Amino acid sequence: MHLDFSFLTWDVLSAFVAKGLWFSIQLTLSAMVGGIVLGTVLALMRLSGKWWLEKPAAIYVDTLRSIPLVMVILWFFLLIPYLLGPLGAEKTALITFTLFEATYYSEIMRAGIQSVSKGQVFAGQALGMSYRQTMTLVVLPQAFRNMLPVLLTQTIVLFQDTSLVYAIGAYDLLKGFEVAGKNFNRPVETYLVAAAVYFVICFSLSMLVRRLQKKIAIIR
Amino acid sequence: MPSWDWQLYCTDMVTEEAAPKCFGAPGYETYLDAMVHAWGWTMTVSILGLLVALIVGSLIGILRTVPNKKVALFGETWTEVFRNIPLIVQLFLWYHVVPQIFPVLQGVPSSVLVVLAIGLFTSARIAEQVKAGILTLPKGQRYAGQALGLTLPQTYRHVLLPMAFRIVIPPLTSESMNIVKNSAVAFAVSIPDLAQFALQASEQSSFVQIFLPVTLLYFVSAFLINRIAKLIEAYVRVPGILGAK
Amino acid sequence: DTLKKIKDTGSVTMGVRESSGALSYTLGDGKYVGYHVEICQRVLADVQKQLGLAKLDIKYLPVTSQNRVPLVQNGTVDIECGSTTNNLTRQKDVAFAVTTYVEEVRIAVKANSGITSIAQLNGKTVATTTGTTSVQLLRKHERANGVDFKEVLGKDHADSFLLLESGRADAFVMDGQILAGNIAKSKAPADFKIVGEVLSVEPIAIMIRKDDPAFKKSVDDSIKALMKSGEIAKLYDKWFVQPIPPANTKVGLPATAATKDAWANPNDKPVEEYAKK
Amino acid sequence: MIDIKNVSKWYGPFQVLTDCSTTIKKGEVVVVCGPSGSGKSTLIKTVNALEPIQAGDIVVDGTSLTDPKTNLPKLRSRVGMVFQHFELFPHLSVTENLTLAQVKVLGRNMTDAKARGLKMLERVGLTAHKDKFPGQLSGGQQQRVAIARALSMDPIVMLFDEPTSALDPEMVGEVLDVMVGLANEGMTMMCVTHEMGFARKVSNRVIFMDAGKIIEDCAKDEFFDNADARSPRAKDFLAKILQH
Amino acid sequence: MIDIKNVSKWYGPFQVLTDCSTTIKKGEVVVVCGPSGSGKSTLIKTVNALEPIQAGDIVVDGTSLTDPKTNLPKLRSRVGMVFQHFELFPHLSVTENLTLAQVKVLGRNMTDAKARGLKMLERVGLTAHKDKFPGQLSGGQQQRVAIARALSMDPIVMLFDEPTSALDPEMVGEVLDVMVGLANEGMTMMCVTHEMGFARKVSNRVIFMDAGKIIEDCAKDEFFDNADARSPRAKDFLAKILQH
Ligand SMILES: Nc1ncnc2c1ncn2[C@@H]1O[C@H](COP(=O)(O)OP(=O)(O)OP(=O)(O)O)[C@@H](O)[C@H]1O
Ligand SMILES: Nc1ncnc2c1ncn2[C@@H]1O[C@H](COP(=O)(O)OP(=O)(O)OP(=O)(O)O)[C@@H](O)[C@H]1O
Ligand SMILES: [Mg+2]
Ligand SMILES: [Mg+2]
Repeated sequence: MHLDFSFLTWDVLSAFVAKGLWFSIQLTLSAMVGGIVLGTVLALMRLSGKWWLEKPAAIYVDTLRSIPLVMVILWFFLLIPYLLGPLGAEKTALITFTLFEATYYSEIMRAGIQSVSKGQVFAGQALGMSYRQTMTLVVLPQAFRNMLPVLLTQTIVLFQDTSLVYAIGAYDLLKGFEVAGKNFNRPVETYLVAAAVYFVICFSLSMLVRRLQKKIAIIR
Repeated sequence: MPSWDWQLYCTDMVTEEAAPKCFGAPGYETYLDAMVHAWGWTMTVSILGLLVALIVGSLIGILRTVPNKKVALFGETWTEVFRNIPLIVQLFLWYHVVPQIFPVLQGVPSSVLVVLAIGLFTSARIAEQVKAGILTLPKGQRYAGQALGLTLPQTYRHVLLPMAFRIVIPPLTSESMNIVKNSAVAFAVSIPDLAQFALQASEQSSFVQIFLPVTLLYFVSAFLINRIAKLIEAYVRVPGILGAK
Repeated sequence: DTLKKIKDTGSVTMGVRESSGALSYTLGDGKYVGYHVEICQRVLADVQKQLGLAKLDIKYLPVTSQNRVPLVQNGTVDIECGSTTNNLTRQKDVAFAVTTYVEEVRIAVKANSGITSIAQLNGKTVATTTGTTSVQLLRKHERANGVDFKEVLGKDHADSFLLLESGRADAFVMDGQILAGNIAKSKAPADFKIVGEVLSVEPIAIMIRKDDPAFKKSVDDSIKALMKSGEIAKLYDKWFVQPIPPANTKVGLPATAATKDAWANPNDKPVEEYAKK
Repeated sequence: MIDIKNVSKWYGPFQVLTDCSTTIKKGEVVVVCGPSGSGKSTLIKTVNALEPIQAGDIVVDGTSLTDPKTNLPKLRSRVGMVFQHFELFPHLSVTENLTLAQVKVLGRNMTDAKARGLKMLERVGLTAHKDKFPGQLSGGQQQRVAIARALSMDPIVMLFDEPTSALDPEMVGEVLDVMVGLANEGMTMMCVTHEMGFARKVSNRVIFMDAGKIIEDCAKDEFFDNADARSPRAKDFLAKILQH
Repeated sequence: MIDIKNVSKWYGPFQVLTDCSTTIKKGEVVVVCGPSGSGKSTLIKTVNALEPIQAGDIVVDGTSLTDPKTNLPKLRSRVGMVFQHFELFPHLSVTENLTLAQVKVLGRNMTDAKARGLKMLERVGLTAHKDKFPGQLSGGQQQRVAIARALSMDPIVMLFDEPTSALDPEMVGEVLDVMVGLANEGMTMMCVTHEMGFARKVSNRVIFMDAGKIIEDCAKDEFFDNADARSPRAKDFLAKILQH
């Protein structure tokens, strides 16, 4: 097959792809931060031992996790305007990803909290700390640290998942390549370049995770 | 929101006429027919993909723990390549690019390519879990096997893998559920699965009326896999450990 | 009430497509152009004049086949300027302005394939795009005429065309302007041709919210004025006959008789009524 | 000082503690021993209200643990506890481990907390390690930091749950030395341990538990030197543990 | 029987074993002791070729471990090994644990393997538990099964790596009893342990290691009773370990 990459000039890349890349990064970062915060709350709810906190959190997490992300995106895109008024694809994507990724982060944080031994909780309480203090000063910092590599790995998945916002027409990295490819009718070439770009970004991140893992293994 | 029209599911998708039977009327393809048919495709792609993923993923995961640097490096590379490119991009490469490079693949039906793409993409994640499972076993287990004179393959077969697989059932369960969900990208290479049905049918009729049952079907399928995995988990539970928690 | 909303907020949201051929597409960087986009811009200028607004802020929101109807319904998009077929199902949820373009669904094939009509597609693989009316059309045709072909559905038009280009499909059934646009942009336009009978005629129109007669009247009046003055023919020529950005290719699709007829007798009839005659 | 009155506790249907009663007076050192699973750890945890009890009552320094009005965190801050696996906070440096609860629970300011913490660290002979992290210390050192951490809170009583059983044999000595020092200074102590040498040297009383019940509760000399008066279960246990 | 000749081993840049040499004759019981991290476990693992060595050689029953032609699995099957954490296979029942290697490695048929395994199980007094899983046994019981598993292979020598240090104090005795029995029957044994009572009772020789080197290698009586002739490091260690 004849491949022709010549059309992919800097001008084309900055016109079509830069905006998508920026949005993908923005989406990834804000969904990560929001997702971890909300996920931690959900995890704490599920571990609270109170059914009226556990059940809603469990239902929320289990439901969203059983539906393809594309479907979730489409549903939110349809429903959010009824709740919050028209927001546009980008903002909808931000909200959807935060709410959706929170379910994954919550499972990670839950495992993280459980990875902290019961003895640590006892030690905190034995020093006179309240439940809140034990959680915020003793358990959560350790849970977060232990799970840092897993949280980051999930973030790599999240970054790849941003490619699904095509379903609501938000303009992400993949979309940038696709649109460029379509307007120049070079889809094969642009997909190849897109694959390479995704690989470079995600691979660098996963190298970072590896180094973190080694570092944490030493501290522990 | 528009009112609910039950009749829709008994309507022929092509002619928009009511069919004599909602399901399986000859000469008609009602929305219900099409949806069930699409569900079949989703499940077929998912289960075959899962098989590929489990076999390849386990193999790669094992290779990554073997005390041979070259073999382990091969496993690492495999994992990194397949997990760092979005599935939809990989799918496209399998469908449009790979057959150009290897013309033998040109005649391969797209469903096979999809199964391969989803299977190999997921194999990287499963390899990751299997590796982690093997590594969480105390190092002493490997030593104990070898100290009894078992060869390395025997040690894996009889000592390490039985426990490692039990340990990784929960993460493998969620990967298996993921595969059902991820199969929703298969429509992009013209597999008539649930996602394609949803997109086409909702174009011809009402969004909510199509997406609600489709979402439910995805939910049920994932849940089904979850239950099966739970059964397996209970079946292989070892008295005295695991499951005790 | 859209007019009031536009007046109150001083802004309007235009639904556009990323790549609907020359009707509506993007140049990247948030710029959207095309035949329908330009018509909408003219219409909105008129609306601005009518409302006496000093400034009207037009927001462009790219939509897809899947979400365009819900988005117009729920108020996210005020006016959709893409490539939407006016049909009865959609009329239950939204309204359409007068038809600005009449699409003919045709068949694109490789020039050397020897295929010249739909009858020759028996036993062949036919591509079309998921979530379009062409899928239904094709199936209808298959059932009515007893032809038997394998259908493959691309994720979008570019994918479908790629199916044809790479030989995975023998034909691509789609709206004529999309076929023409894709052929024009391809590496070897001469390798493809559009053949055979017109499978269906579809009125393509600008989509607006249902039950908002005042807004519909403004939009319709504005478009009718373009038709009367002959301005619309110039716009058509600019996008479908002359070279267009970004690659300066020509779609090369002069206005059909059906399109000209729609300009001469402005109407918002759905596709079902076209099918009758 | 500590009054354990007819305490019973269940885990679901399983009864871990059956009607346990004993009293520990100020300045007393009481050693608790017994076979694995007999409920020693559970008993000592209930004294701190780390495990709730279903029957009976425990009164620490005049405050009843079962009284719903009791401020448990406040009470716990006055009871020092040392665990089998040290339970230092691995994400904090030694100094931070020593000061955290002083600042957050007792409300001391940082300067005072540091001064107090370092004084206790000196007491266990680890001043040089004040900026290290727990993971960088040996087991014996970690346990000594854990004792210093408990002491920084100025406890009125110290509870120990098998403080040496997770240690390498060489490190047992250094921790026991610290404990002997504490006992000699008059600290009230309740200590689960199998170190009979320690029990012999410093304890006033020995409590022997089996299957959730307190079977023996007698003066040290009586326990060790009058073996014939002991219950068969205790005799058996002592024989096993002193054999090698 | 076992000839360790100038063995050195590195983990990356870190030297774990430095020029270790000793010989263990048939029927001898040798105890290896020394501070934590001194390389005891590593040394005993190299005897089984579980850890490769970078310099020197080890000859077991006439077979050199460094010879590339040596069939390591075969050799290992003749050397029994018992670990600190038992390392029973948790997914197999006790009987399956005992028979697996007999069948897969020695090629015995199932009936013979079972007979042999159960005989060894009887020897350690656990016949009643033959159908349980390891997780259902106490630590002492698990370690005894581990010994039975090693014995089922009819080893010519047994290696022990701190077989009692992960056990509750009461269970130490039952495992040591089995080991004493083995020693008395004339089994060749190399045993890393801190149980000086055991060393005194049954060993022929004591090896003391520090920082990867063999510092003392002398007869038992010499080691324990002639303390003045010992190196300062060994004296210090003995003092710590015997103190309480
Ligand atoms: N959370 C729990 N749920 C159910 N049973 C428990 C729980 N914690 C402890 N037990 C049971 O309660 C009994 C007493 O446990 P405890 O830890 O107090 O024993 P112990 O005397 O300290 O033993 P060891 O010497 O092994 O530390 C044991 O049989 C144990 O299995
Ligand atoms: N896989 C490894 N990589 C790097 N260093 C190691 C590894 N295994 C052991 N070591 C180091 O080698 C040294 C000797 O370890 P070894 O386990 O043989 O000591 P030991 O005498 O058995 O100690 P212990 O009494 O704690 O079991 C230690 O300093 C240890 O940290
Ligand atoms: Mg205990
Ligand atoms: Mg060791």
